[in-house]
Amino acid sequence: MSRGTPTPVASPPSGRGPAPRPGDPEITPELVAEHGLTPEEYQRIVDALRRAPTFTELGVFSAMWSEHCGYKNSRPLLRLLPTHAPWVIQGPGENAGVIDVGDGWAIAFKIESHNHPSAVEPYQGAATGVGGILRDIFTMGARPIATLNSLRFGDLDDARVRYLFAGVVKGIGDYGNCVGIPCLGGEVHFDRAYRDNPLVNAMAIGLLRTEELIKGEAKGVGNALMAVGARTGRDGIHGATFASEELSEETEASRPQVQVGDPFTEKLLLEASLELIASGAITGIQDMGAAGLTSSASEMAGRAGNGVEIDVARVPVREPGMTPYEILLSESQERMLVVAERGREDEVRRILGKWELEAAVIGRVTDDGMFRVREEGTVVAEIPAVPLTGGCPTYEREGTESDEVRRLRARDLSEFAAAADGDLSSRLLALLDSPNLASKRWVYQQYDTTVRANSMVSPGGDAGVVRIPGTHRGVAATTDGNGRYCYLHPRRGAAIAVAEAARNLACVGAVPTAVTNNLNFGSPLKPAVYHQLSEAVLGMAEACRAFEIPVTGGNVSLYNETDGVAIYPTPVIGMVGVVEDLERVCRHAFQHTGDRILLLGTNGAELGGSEYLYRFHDLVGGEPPQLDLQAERRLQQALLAMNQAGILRSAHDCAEGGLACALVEAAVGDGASPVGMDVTLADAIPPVPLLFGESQGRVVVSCPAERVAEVRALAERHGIPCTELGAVGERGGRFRIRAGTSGVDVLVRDLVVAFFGAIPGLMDAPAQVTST
Amino acid sequence: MSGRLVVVTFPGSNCDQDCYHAVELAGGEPSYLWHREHGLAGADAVILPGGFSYGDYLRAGAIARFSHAMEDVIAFARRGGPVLAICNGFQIACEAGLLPGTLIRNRTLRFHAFDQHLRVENNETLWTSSYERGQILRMPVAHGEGNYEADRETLDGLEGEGRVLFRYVDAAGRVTEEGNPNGSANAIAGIVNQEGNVMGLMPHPDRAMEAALGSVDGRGIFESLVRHLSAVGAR
Amino acid sequence: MKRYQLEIRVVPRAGLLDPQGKAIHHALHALGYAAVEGVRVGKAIALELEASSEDAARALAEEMCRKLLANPVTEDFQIAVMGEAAPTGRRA
Amino acid sequence: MKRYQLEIRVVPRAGLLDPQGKAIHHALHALGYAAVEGVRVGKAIALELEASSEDAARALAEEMCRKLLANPVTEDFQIAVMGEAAPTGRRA
Ligand SMILES: Nc1ncnc2c1ncn2[C@@H]1O[C@H](COP(=O)(O)OP(=O)(O)O)[C@@H](O)[C@H]1O
Ligand SMILES: [Mg+2]
Repeated sequence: MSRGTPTPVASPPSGRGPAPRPGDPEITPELVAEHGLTPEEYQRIVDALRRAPTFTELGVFSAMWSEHCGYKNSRPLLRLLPTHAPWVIQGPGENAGVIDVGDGWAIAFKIESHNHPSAVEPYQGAATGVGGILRDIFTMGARPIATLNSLRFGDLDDARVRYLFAGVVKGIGDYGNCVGIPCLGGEVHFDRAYRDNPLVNAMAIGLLRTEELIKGEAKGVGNALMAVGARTGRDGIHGATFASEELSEETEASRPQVQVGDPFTEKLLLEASLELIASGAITGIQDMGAAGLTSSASEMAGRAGNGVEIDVARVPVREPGMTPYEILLSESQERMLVVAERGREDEVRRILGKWELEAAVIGRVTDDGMFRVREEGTVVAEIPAVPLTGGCPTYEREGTESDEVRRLRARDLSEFAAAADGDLSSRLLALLDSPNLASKRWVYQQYDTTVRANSMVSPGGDAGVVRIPGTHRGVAATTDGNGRYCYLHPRRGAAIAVAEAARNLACVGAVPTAVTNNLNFGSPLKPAVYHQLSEAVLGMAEACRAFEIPVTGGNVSLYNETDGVAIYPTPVIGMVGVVEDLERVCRHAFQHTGDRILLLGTNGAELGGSEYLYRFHDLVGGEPPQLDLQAERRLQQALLAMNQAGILRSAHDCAEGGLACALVEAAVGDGASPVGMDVTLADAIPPVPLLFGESQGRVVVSCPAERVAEVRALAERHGIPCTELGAVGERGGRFRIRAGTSGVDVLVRDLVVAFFGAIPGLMDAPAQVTST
Repeated sequence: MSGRLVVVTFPGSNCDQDCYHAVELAGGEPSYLWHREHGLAGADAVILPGGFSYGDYLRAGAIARFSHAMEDVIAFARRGGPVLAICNGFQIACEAGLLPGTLIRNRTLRFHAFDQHLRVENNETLWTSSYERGQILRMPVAHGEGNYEADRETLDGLEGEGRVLFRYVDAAGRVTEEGNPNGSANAIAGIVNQEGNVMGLMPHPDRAMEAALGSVDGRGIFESLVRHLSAVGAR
Repeated sequence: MKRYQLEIRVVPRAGLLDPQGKAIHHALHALGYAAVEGVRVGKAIALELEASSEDAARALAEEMCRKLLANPVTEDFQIAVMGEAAPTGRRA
Repeated sequence: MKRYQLEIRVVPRAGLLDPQGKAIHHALHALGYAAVEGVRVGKAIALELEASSEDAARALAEEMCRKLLANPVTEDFQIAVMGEAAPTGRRA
């Protein structure tokens, strides 16, 4: 992209700007580069200001025009996503998306990444990630009712990885537990591709009455800007830019960028904010998140088409001697910016005071469209809000697929398919011992999943379900994504993530309703990575269109690289669904001995991208599973119809680990009362791909014998193949799969030990203790 | 008339609504008391709910005990008023000296949240009258500092006087290592004070009130209390 | 009145269970520090306060420990006055 | 080899928010200790170890802090050797 070097900027082209502040460094090409701005971008700033920026202004621009705030490389792509539907109340662009869920209720939901902070300090990085996403929710006027999270780490045989994994999980748990929001679900995957660059994506869902919606707008000229909540310290200065840089040995040493979370203050801020919004004393509210005061103030002004004037000297600070640059860019947590109706500032103070929090008037809404910052008398920054928030240059780049990926995808897998070497039972047990397929109970038992006493389905099944008090309705949610599929075929991989999420929701009896997404990728400056990014967005768009599910928001995390090596392209789908009748909620575990077990969908001979290949052949290769979007749609509808008819006793999606692992999960349930099973597979497919291949569009259901005909009929009506596989066995009985001449035959207890024991076995060694 | 049960809300309480709802389900009359306020006049019983009062900073419950509301609660308890202290409430009650012993970090140093089995050790109290002795209950635990510790004499006293009301057990109802979620001495999950009017327990009966949520085993505690209050013809 | 800098240690009573100390003890052994024993983990609280004299400062701190900082049932405390504090007290 | 008794303080880096210190600071003010400032809370770790000399003991402890006891990203540590330990090392 970059041509030429910036003209040395001694004298501003025109106009008098703020005088340089004593002690501020001089603006040099090096300083500009350190702020992550290209010479062209710098020139744009000069053009927008019609003069050279001051140091403070440069910091403000560099934060707002960072990848994180400015979506430089992704905005043109994101325009491809479908965002409209009759039930969408608030699409992309606000703190969170909002959809109508009936009976006058709406939910606000969003997913957010904290990958880089978590790589540097797993506990605080993950904790503050949860804090940020919760604030995005309650600043919409919604009370958080659930969190989810999507995590990626390296392989657990690595001590550093175990440290990151333990720290992240504890950080997420300690923060969410203290605020008192139940965790409904999530996912964790382990692959060496994430060794030094873990992914930590946190999602939150909030409930509000449709009329309670409030936005992050600085409305009403003359209204007061108030900083509420925690004081401003030197935390994470330039975190927003930091989050858009690739990790290097250097950032490993960048200590001051760590932000410390205070979930107690967050809880007070949550209650105070909802009380504030209910009081009507404020017209707008926004989290001081990435790029802190700068982004919240300028974005609120931009949205309302107004200006703002702030006096940094009036911002409550934690440490003496902070510069305007530091105050404007600090990312101290648990802070909000609210716009109070002129004359009602004391009411705001009173409400915050009740919750033992501070509120200080730091400025006013103006009509001149300027983002103006004073330090007492003197102006230190004066920037037109529109170019600052909307003027960030965007780039459409050339993507090309890497030859290596093409080669890997073309890899012939027949040798592995054939190698059914004798004992499939021990293969299955060894596979369940893989952290990717083993139960994630070690993780979600550190999260409070039942606080608020509304959790109908807690983690462990296909999707979590939380009820809407006083109604028969519920909200279901899941997060899904498979970086290996996306690496081998970004477009299909992303579409599969959408399909799996929708399948997970349909399994519990929820109508898939809306999507938030997190795009975790490497550096878009690399054609191979840009190809992954653009293809993944296209795949997500195709699937969402096919299912008529709008995307109401999301987050982009680029430059997930270590020493030049990118992570797998990892789009994570957070999907919410509506349960019309809580009585009908369906779980994944077999319920009754003698129930019939049926498969909806078709088995394939697809080993590509499977955990089986990674585990036993150390290979990520082959064609990832094929995906038929129309068949997926019909499958979802068939499941919902069966759910309506109340004929299913269980339903469980086939995902990583294939049909065999889906059957195991249904048989072991939560481990308390595992049941045996006897199943026969007649397909003319070699046992290995038949049992462990990860073909899409398959769901294992169980029903009473007398209901089989109805299940078949409904499947047929929706054009979904339906095969009776066998029957649910005795409590603690044998788990049998007959596949041609070979098969699996083990005691279900042995499956329980492998499935629930794998991760604890790796994590509970004494040397794990971290200092948090 | 039914009992007027006051749920005290501290900064950081997050089970106050759950307790309020549980009281309604048990046929009591719930109301809230904000920690800064006085006002237990007319209260028949008090509930100290779960959560993270003051973030559990310093020690769980250490800071909350100094609130105005707690001054009243302590006086109320000394007058013999029933106080139900759940989870963080239990920790506060210990810090306030309403109950003996203390709750330290779980043996694993990890927060634990799952369904836990309990055994009713004594059903001849106002808190447990609607259970059978030896009955096995299942209800959620969700805590990082639920490891009950006290010196020998205290433990012997509790055991000798039948003041251990609930014990952690495995699914089969036996006291085992695996059945003890946090390492509590004698697998203690819930106790009462000498006079029997203050009960503390770590598990969450307030989350085990509805079949739809997986268990109704917590109802007994709230129902026993409400029954007791109407029996003594609530003041 | 002078400002004093104090360092307070609040530690679990000897004999009382100390899960953190135990875990760290295990971890250190696992890391090969075989000769480490008697690991106890408590809190290190640093604060500044105003008092007329060092003794007064210590007395004040002792009162705070009794009232709030230490649990009388399970914890012991030690107070060290580190001398006078720098004029500007950092906010907590 | 001799046994040494060490006291290690692990404290949050200056400049980093210390939520616990903040909460205790508020609580002490609420209890009427108005003159208390700059409350910071860390860990106080006591342990015994074997070493050839006091300096060797200190060096060993430093290594442990780097490896395990302190979080290099958020915490600093100080080590005090309290002299030789009583013959029988208390078990953790
Ligand atoms: N990080 C996590 N936090 C909470 N729950 C999790 C997490 N990881 C996995 N789970 C839960 O474990 C179960 C299995 O996860 P997963 O294998 O991804 O299910 P599926 O393949 O059906 O999407 C799900 O119920 C999920 O919610
Ligand atoms: Mg999944």
